[in-house]
Amino acid sequence: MTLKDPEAIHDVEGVGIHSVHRHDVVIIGAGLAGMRAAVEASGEFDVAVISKVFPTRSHSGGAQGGIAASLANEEEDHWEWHMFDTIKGSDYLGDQDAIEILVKEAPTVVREFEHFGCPFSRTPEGRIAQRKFGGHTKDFGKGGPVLRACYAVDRTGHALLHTLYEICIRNEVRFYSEFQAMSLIVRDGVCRGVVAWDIVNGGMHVFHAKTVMFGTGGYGKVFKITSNAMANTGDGLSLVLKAGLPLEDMEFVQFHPTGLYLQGILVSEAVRGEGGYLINGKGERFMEKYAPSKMELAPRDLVSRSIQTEINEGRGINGEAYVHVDIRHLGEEKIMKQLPQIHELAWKFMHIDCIKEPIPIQPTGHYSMGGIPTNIDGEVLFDGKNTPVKGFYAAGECACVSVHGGNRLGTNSLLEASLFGRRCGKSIIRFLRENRDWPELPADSAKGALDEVEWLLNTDGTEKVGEIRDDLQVLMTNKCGIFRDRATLEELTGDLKKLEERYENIKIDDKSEKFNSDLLEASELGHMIEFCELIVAGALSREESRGAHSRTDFPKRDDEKWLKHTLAWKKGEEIRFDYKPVTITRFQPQERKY
Amino acid sequence: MRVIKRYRIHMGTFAWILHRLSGLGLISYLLLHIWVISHLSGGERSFDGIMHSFGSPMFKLMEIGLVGVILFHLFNGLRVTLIDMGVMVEKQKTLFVIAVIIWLGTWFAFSAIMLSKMGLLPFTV
Amino acid sequence: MKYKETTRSGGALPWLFQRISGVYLAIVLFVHVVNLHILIDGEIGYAAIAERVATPLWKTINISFLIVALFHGLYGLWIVLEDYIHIGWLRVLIYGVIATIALVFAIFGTLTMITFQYGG
Amino acid sequence: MAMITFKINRYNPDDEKRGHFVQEYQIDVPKGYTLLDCLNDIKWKLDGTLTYRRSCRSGICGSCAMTINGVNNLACETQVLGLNCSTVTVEPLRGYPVVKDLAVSLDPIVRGLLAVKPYLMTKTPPPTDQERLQSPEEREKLDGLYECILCGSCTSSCPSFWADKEYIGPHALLKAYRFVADSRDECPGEHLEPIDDKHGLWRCHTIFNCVEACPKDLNPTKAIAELKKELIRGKLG
Ligand SMILES: Cc1cc2nc3c(=O)[nH]c(=O)nc-3n(C[C@H](O)[C@H](O)[C@H](O)COP(=O)(O)OP(=O)(O)OC[C@H]3O[C@@H](n4cnc5c(N)ncnc54)[C@H](O)[C@@H]3O)c2cc1C
Ligand code: HEM
Ligand code: SF4
Ligand code: F3S
Ligand code: FES
Repeated sequence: MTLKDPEAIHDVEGVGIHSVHRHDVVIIGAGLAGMRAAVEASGEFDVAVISKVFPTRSHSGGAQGGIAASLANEEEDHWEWHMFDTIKGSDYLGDQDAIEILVKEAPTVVREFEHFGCPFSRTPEGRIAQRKFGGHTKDFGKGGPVLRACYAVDRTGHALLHTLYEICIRNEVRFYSEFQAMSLIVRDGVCRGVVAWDIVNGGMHVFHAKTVMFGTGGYGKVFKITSNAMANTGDGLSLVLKAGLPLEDMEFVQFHPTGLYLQGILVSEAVRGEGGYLINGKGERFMEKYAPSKMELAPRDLVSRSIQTEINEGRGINGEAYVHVDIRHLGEEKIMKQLPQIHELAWKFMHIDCIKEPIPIQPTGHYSMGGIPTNIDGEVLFDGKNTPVKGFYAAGECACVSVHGGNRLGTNSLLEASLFGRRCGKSIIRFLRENRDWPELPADSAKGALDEVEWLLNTDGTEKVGEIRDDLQVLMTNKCGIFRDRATLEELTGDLKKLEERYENIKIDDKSEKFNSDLLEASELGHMIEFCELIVAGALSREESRGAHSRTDFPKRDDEKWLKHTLAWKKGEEIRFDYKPVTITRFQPQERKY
Repeated sequence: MRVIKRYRIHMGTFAWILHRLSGLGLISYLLLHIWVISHLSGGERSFDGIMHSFGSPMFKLMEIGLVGVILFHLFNGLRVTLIDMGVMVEKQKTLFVIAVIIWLGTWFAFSAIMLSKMGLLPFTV
Repeated sequence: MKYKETTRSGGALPWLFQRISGVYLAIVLFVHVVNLHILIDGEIGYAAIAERVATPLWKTINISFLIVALFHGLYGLWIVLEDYIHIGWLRVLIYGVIATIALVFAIFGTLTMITFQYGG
Repeated sequence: MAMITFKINRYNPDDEKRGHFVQEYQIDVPKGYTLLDCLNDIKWKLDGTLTYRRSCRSGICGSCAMTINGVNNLACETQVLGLNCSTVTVEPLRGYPVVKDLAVSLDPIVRGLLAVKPYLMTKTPPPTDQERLQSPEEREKLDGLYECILCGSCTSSCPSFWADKEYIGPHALLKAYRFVADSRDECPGEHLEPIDDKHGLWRCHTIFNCVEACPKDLNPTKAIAELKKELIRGKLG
């Protein structure tokens, strides 16, 4: 099989550029979003995918639970029900036009995955099997939980991701694996390409493109405790910021209630679903206080807040920052039959046998609802008036359409990444059919990225990257975590400034160009500090509690003032805000009660 | 760039190495054997002459070794063939242990008979 | 990246024949060893051997045994060498040598069996 | 908590002359620490030049496969105190060209993978607005195959691969069988044809190192046996 050869390399002035590549479509990110777009566009156009990790190592592969679609394979279900659940879950901040597309197209997207070869689990009739998931209900929230999450055992993300990679191989998509995007070339409202560093061999590569798409995933790594992969440093977001474009709703970050203590690795909701107890340092089932009827099965944000309250008030185990999830009473047989992967996880990652010992857990940074603002066709917007940047697209966790609003429901994000990735692909095709000319590539395209690498390799300070990052993560977790208030957020703003100054004074050990992960981690850290300032500023200005954004000084949702999306720009030191209205079509905001 | 070629030895590797060595041993012996047998055409004197030079007790003992090699290659060869047919692939270690037991068992029996024929055992089998 | 296109050399049938010949050898060789080392009493001499080698049934068995064993053993040798030798011309050379050995020994051995007449 | 010595096999491509060398680091390892945690500690606190791949740290992405005390495993799934020894040797995956320290070239893995046409191939168009049907029994045949995380541990441990760099490798053969075994795949021959080669299926000598090495407890040798049967059946009509 022949894959498309690298495009003819043409010269661009400037020092230090290894080579210039030309592709109709350049996609950054090989997760579900990026590769789904690549599959869509690759039939007709020359598509390249750049990823800093080998494609199948993208974090989408870590998802376990499932992908939502109202297939009604197992029982009655309707897209309208799915729509209601998603809107309610979003605490009414989700844009309902986008959500309608999400739930209506979901069955098509999931079945396409099946046609591509995804090994879904099956019902006895041979259809795609579906399971229950938090927040997905029957009959507009009036019925019980519905079987809506399509799954492949407990490796749904893995199965989907590998399937997409396989189809990309079939479609002869060109992969630039282990290339790290360092800057985005946008001039005069037109996107012209990206600049990326070849991780393995070293060297800066310029990718000249008619269209660029971002599917760069989340940024869980800004938190100390996170379920996210180490590659999830949100690079895409700061590249967009640096190109002078805004980010949307960055203050909304989801924390999952049960992550392994210190590791943050996800302990699935199934543990509580099967009847596990949450126990504090005093040996109490503390959920009695917070949700006497639903107990451990209350919604994610509420459980996370309860656990954090216990910890904050000194009732963690031995006063430490964790509580126990205890499943010993379920008995060995049930544990091994219903929760084998949990048993394996606790054993492999904590050396704990959960048949005999309780599992230490704490809430863990999980998902970013906000991101690069896009319209329903995946076009990136650059102001509050929905004006698109020419030739620039985004989808997946890095983007904000916004279907998740203030809080996302489980299994909706695999869906969102693939569905809007697919839509990106389709609108890229439409765009390329009409725009056959190459945008001009400015001669100094790579300057910013080259300067950054050169500075990092040569700077001779006293600070260590690992230490600054550690401080950043701890600060973000403690001061901009599950609970926020004015005083701590203001403190944090100052802290971040200090970190920024310390970052100016770093030194890295590794000075080589080849596989220099020291260099790349340093670059990632710089980017993280950059957009963290936006998260904090957003959280500070949004004076209400909505979805995952919980201000102790403003505990109520305030639709009058805050039923709107935040847009934030960063120019030098200055952060500028603008707002845009939430699109409401079918369901008027009501109080969110479960 | 150096590439390390080494891995913890376990039953599978062990079986493979022994099979390979025994196979190579056997083909060498086979070629020798054909040459020896070819002396049959030369008549009784020629054949017995060459057989005599292989007739010393040293060679007799080596013959016992040869039988061991043959039997190992034989039973492990059958094991490999079974695995190729998809039999006991998940239990390959058990299969190897079974092959080794049969191998050692038969070899022991053969050796006993051969030794007793040579009068090297205090009893006859 | 592109997988190096090799001319597909197959290899299924030799592989299969290696197993079949192995099983055939297992039977014949076992019988052979039992015969020679257990059933025959005393010295393995001309008389003892020649007597058996003379009958037509034994002739056929021995010749097939010879050819199958040669194939199995030499093809086995080729597999081993193919694993470790990657220099083109050397491979061709070795292949030639092995094929020649096979031919020479097969003819040599077969002639021994055919031409031999007990008491003649 | 225990003091553990890590003997790490290092290689810097910029310093060919020095070649491979072993460097020792000592750190305090608390209960629950995986080898990846320890490597991170070393990199972030002691020596930033230490290079290795990692991402998910939950055993699903396949980045962190390396040879630990002589055995291939995922660093993020290896409990250091569970190894019960005070010295831990860490080497890059064997059999692959080393790029730097513990990071090896992925080219051989990708090359083998691409060769088997690793995607579902069909002749009939899929039904519209509906999935292809597949019974739970047919689906069960894919268990033990689709879970492969492409970590490369298996091929790295295979003596046939050490000897023949063009050997396609157990990871690719497992992948080929994942499609041959799929009831929805209508062109099994397309996956079988490229492996019917002296550098393909027939180079496997049933050594079982691959099974020993797989951190996900998959059994490439079983897949290989099935493929052999499949191909022979095809040849004999
Ligand atoms: C533990 C866990 C479990 C989850 N379970 C579920 C679930 O059951 N259901 C569900 O719906 N959702 C789940 N999610 C959420 C979901 O997995 C993610 O939101 C989704 O997979 C994101 O996909 P993506 O394509 O946007 O990004 P990713 O899959 O994260 O891919 C990002 C890609 O961008 C690349 N990249 C990033 N930066 C750069 C750069 N600078 N240069 C080059 N490339 C770059 C990366 O290499 C990668 O290929 C889970 C998340 C976690 C953490
Ligand atoms: C007694 C019955 C025998 C059986 C069941 C048997 C079986 C096998 C099998 C299955 C293989 C293939 C191994 C592989 O490809 O991995 C093999 C290899 C081999 N056999 Fe035999 N064999 C027998 C006798 C012999 C004899 C008599 C000889 C010598 C003439 C011999 C020499 C070899 C050699 C050299 C190999 C190659 C070894 C390798 O590939 O590692 N075998 N045998
Ligand atoms: S089969 Fe196992 S060892 Fe081989 S690549 Fe797949 S997961 Fe890794
Ligand atoms: S180790 Fe290698 S030789 Fe075959 S059984 Fe596994 S692929
Ligand atoms: S880091 Fe992903 S498998 Fe270890």
